[in-house]
Amino acid sequence: EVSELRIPLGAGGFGFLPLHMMQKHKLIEKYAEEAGNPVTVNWSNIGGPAVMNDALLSGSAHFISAGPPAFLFMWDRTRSNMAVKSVGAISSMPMHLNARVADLKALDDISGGQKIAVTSVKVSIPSIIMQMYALKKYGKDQVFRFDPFTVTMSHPEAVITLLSGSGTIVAHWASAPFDQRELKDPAIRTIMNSDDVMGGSTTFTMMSTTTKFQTENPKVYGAVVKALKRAQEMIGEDKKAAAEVLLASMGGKGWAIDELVGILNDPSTKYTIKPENVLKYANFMHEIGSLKAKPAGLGDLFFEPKDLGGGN
Amino acid sequence: MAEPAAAPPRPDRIYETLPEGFGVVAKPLSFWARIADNGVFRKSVLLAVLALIWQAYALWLGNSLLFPTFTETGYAFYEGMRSGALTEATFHSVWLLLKGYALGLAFAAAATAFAITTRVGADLLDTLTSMFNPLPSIALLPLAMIWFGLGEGSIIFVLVHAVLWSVALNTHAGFRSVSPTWRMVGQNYGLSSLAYVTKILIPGALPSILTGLKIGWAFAWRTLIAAELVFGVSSSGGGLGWYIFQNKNLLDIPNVFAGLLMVIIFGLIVDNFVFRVLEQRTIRRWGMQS
Amino acid sequence: MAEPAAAPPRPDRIYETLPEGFGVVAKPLSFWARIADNGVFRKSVLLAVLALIWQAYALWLGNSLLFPTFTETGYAFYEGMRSGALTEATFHSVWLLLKGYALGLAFAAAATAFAITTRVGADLLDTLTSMFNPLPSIALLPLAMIWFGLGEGSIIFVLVHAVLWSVALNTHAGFRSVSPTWRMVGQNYGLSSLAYVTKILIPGALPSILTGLKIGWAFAWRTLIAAELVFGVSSSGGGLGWYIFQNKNLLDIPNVFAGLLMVIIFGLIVDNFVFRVLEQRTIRRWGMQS
Amino acid sequence: MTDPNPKPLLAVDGLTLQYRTRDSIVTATYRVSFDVFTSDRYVILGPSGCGKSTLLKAVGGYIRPVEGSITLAGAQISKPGPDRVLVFQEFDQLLPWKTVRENVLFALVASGRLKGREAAERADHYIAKVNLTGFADSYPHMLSGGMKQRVAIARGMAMEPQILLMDEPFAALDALTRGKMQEELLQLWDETKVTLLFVTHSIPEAVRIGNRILLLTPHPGRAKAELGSTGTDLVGPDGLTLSARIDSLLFDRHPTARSNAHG
Amino acid sequence: MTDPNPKPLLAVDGLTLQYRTRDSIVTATYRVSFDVFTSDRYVILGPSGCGKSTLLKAVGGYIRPVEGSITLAGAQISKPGPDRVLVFQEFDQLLPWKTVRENVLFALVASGRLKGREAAERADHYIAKVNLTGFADSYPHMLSGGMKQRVAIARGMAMEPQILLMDEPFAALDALTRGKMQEELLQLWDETKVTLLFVTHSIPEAVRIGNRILLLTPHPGRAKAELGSTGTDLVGPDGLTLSARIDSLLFDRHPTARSNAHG
Ligand SMILES: Nc1ncnc2c1ncn2[C@@H]1O[C@H](COP(=O)(O)OP(=O)(O)OP(=O)(O)O)[C@@H](O)[C@H]1O
Ligand SMILES: Nc1ncnc2c1ncn2[C@@H]1O[C@H](COP(=O)(O)OP(=O)(O)OP(=O)(O)O)[C@@H](O)[C@H]1O
Ligand SMILES: [Mg+2]
Ligand SMILES: [Mg+2]
Repeated sequence: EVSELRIPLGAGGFGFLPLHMMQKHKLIEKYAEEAGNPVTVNWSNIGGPAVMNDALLSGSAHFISAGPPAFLFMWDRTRSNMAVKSVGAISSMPMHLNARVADLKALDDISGGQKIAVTSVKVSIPSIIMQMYALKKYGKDQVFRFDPFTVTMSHPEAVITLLSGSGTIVAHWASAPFDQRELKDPAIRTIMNSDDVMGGSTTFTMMSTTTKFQTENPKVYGAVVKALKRAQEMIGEDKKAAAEVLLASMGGKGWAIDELVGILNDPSTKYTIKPENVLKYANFMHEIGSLKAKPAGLGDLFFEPKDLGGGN
Repeated sequence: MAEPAAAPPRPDRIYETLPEGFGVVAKPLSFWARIADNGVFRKSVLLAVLALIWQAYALWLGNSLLFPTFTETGYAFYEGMRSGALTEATFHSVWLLLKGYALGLAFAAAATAFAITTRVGADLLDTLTSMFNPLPSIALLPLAMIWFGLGEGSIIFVLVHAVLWSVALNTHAGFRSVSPTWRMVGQNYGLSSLAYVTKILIPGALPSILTGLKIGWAFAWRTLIAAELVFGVSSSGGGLGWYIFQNKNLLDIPNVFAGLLMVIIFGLIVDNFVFRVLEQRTIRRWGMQS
Repeated sequence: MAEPAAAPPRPDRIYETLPEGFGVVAKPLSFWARIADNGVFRKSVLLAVLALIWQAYALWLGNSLLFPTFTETGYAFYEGMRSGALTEATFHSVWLLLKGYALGLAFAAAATAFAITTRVGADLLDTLTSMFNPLPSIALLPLAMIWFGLGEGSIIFVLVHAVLWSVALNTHAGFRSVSPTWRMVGQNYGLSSLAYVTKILIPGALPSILTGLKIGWAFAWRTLIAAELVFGVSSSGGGLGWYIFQNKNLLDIPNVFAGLLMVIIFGLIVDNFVFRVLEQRTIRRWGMQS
Repeated sequence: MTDPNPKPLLAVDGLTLQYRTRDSIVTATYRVSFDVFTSDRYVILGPSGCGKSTLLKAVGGYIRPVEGSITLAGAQISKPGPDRVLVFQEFDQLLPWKTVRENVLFALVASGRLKGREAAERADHYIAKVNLTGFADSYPHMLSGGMKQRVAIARGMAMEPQILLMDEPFAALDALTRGKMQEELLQLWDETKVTLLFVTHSIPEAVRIGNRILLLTPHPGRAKAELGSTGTDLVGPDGLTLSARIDSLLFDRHPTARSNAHG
Repeated sequence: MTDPNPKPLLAVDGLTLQYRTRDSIVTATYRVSFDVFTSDRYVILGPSGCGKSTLLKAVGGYIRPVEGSITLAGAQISKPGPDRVLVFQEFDQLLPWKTVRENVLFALVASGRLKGREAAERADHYIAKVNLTGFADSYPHMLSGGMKQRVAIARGMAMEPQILLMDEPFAALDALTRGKMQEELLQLWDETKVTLLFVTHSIPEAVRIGNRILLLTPHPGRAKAELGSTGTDLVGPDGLTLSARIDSLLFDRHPTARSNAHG
């Protein structure tokens, strides 16, 4: 089994807080030692999801973290070779569509040259959410109705553009804490919530690795699962301490600790290994043709769904 | 060597009948020598070898999600062309590229003309180049947003940034290396500043300028691909950068490489059919470059 | 003009006593002329003016989230230096940069030496340059991952890609423009290939090479800033790219600009203290550039 | 002839020229004064490195005097201009991106002398005079050293400027070509009475071309003598030929000791 | 003298040289043959553009013959080498990044002739011979045209090669300097008996320098005559001086009609 584990930290923010907890409290090291296979963990900061994929595929990283759509693409494309599956969910939380223009009261009002900022057109969580929404409301041939109104932008870029009120960006699908930052501006309102479309709390980030790694390194794999669970518990146990870890991971400034604790206390922010609505994503993406395969059940997507306490 | 001996005395000789008929035929070259002399042939062989290496390495690697084989890429390329998606994206990009490149050149021309005619201009160009050339495009983002908003305007702005400095740097350095004699000749005819620049400095500095144009062109491509992502790619359609990123997100790697292959092919075409022809018509013909 | 008249007859003149004492003193220059002659002074004024423009525009814009004022940036810069965060990030980046740059130069040197000595080499360099120079770094991602994994190795790989082609292109073009007479002189002494390149071609092409070095340096910076985001940095701390990225995430825009200011300052320092000195010691001194 | 006290066309007065390099100052000429009148064929003669080219470049307006002044028709010379056309000593004075004909044409057109057919005719006329008609469409890098110089001569002559400045124009030419060029130049002068300022290092050439000859001392160049010449090497009142006098003045050696060394 | 039938050091046989450009082929020399023996001072004389420089470059190994062969000491010449040092006609033959002394030193050291103190001494010796000691630390761009050529001459002489190829080396020099350089060259020959292949366009120089003189026709260059010379312009059996004979041969004019045109 490996003695050095390489895990990229992901895009940062609330969705990846358990990873920072694992790093801070050396949880993986601890459980691996207990399992009789001590490891050192090399955490690295990485910017984009594309690199994350390449890192996993090339063996430069052992575990990666991403949102359900990105994971599902990976799962679908690697079924016949590397068989990437998920370890478990990292977090569940909604994304909010924040709009600046007064006459934009619902997503349906968007028109003309107006644009919505998303982290990645067509394949990000908000894009899929809007496709689902369009399917439900306008029918199958209108699935991609809102895609032409989207534009790729990183969260901070989108926040700045929206707050400056310049340009054609009229709305932004934001996650915490960018969501909260935007709402401080009285001109900006939330007009849509991803959980509403999904019909309940939905997984926001999840961790995955290759089948090869999982079978070859059972002890390490087990330690990672345990560490993930423990990190999620620890966040629940002491939100203030968790908020401090989060703040430190973000450079130690920019947000007040109470603000962060407030977000952690929000019931829609959940840290659980249990997948929520992942199958729904998968089925939808298969239906519209984005995925070639349709997972038969959680067992297809996750290594050991039993360990995760079920989910859907 | 033989001992140095005085040269032998010889009688004077006068050749009364001179040889005639200067049209000496060139020594015929062997078939292989002629083939090897053919640049197109040599480069084709090279390209074939490179493609083979690619194919062999990709096969050996066996990870087509990371690095597809040449044939997979070729097939994706063919499909992309057939469906028109790749062609369309390419047209979109090339069009943008040309606009940005042309604008960048115009600015570079203005900047160097200004630099060469006034001392303040030279200082300014020097300073601006050393300040802005190292700046990543991300630094321009806010200004681009303010001035041009999302989309084409901003991309062209970044393209200008990519082209301007390297072309200006090469051109200005080229100007300063123009032979003093040519300068003096030019000044002798009382040329206007503009005529002096276009008739003396530009041709005199052409080897450097062409290098700058090549580098500028290459950097415009690089920047374009990246900028299409940074500056908000709307899903309504985009250029090659968008094509590449979209397919990367969808993990459709052969298509990603097909997009990159397109960039490579364009590089080869422009280099061999535009820049090379330019070089042969100018600096080679003039004996300014061997 | 007066009517052309034959020149008047004049008596012969013989100057028996020649003027002596050649140490003619230069005409004294006015204070302002001397000040204006001082490059450092002129550039300082320019920089001050640029800073003023920045300040004025930012104030007028009044959107410090998008474009902070010079003073805000200056303060953030000062704070970053004081706390050490900016200094540390800069050191980290510069160190990486130097490694990548040095390696890129080494490869460029090898490539051009190969290109200049063999015809296959020239073809190969031409072809590779026109193929790879326009390729964005993202194209290298998979190979970088396979060969170097996450972190420094990959960043250096991308830096080499940024430096190599522009330096090689300029150097090779410079070599080909070296005066045929100098080449013949060099060949006359039966120099080895290596000596021929180092003793004749490199000094002869130095104006072009220096331009290539400048462009390569600038692109290395640009690339580094972007690559640190893409290829990640070890969690123990990153370079300037990371600094900028993180502050952007925190919407701490003055710090973002402080990072960029650092890039600019470095550009100015390297240009004025490294490249300029190099130029003055070489091509200026040799009369190869005015 | 008619004017008893004419004004010089070109007046050089106490001219000191220097090159400033980072480490040193090189004085090229020191306090040189002379006057060139309209239609003079004024020759400057001096040993290698004495500052002849520098002097000519100063008259051309390329080099600023450190001391003294140069006035052309009463006006201070401050910058190069097409009223003073220079034929340089350097072989690279042709623009490599122009053919022989284009080089000559360019000079005529760029300076506004002539244009269109007239310019083309004049260019061809002078190219024929220097015997290069067959090479009119060649680029300079395809010419021999002497041929390049001949093109430059054709270019200078074609300009028919107020004053033609020539810096050792015939140095690279063989005896026959040289003789022919000298004849052409004198014939041009006969036709146009152009004022010539001619630098050479050859005494016979100076005697043949010049009506006035300025002798410069070795480095730094100072005026040593100014002599008249009739174009033939006549024996003067002191029983010496002009060239022998020049030789003795230039090289400070006894006239009889003069060897036949110069080729 | 001792060997009744010696082998030539340099044998040029039926040499045709051409330049190929994109549009045309220029024949520079056509079927030229001649032999240079060890310690010859062999002069090539011909009008401007007749192919003298091209011929010399071919002997230098820079240009491939289209027809014919060049052998040095029995071996075909295929590439440049330090056994044949060339003094070029061009003014830019000095390496601008080296001072005068460094230029001479570099030639000695790079070719493996000498190194260290010996090389420095030899360099200084020859720089003194061309009267440039005061400029030993100047860069070439700070020299006049004639001074540059003198440095190149010093460099060529310092190399003391098997055969020294000189292309109009003295063309840019004034009479005095030229005479001095000629004397130095002859003195060097007296000391070292170096084989010289010398291109010039000056008949008196050819007569003075050469022991054999090859006359070339105008473009394209063909061998017209090969004459011996004793260094003085003696009157031959036909009642003509050598230079008058050369003149009439070269220019196909009647000997008595010879003008004194060449300067
Ligand atoms: N690079 C070249 N390309 C094409 N033709 C050339 C080239 N160099 C020289 N020629 C031609 O070759 C012929 C001989 O040139 P070469 O330089 O040998 O003459 P030369 O005898 O040295 O003349 P000069 O005394 O003027 O130096 C000329 O007609 C010239 O036009
Ligand atoms: N660019 C320069 N920088 C410094 N010194 C120079 C420069 N050009 C010429 N000189 C010096 O000025 C003096 C005169 O040079 P100039 O070229 O005028 O001589 P010249 O009389 O034309 O000689 P020649 O007959 O050899 O051409 C020389 O001593 C030379 O070293
Ligand atoms: Mg001169
Ligand atoms: Mg020649």
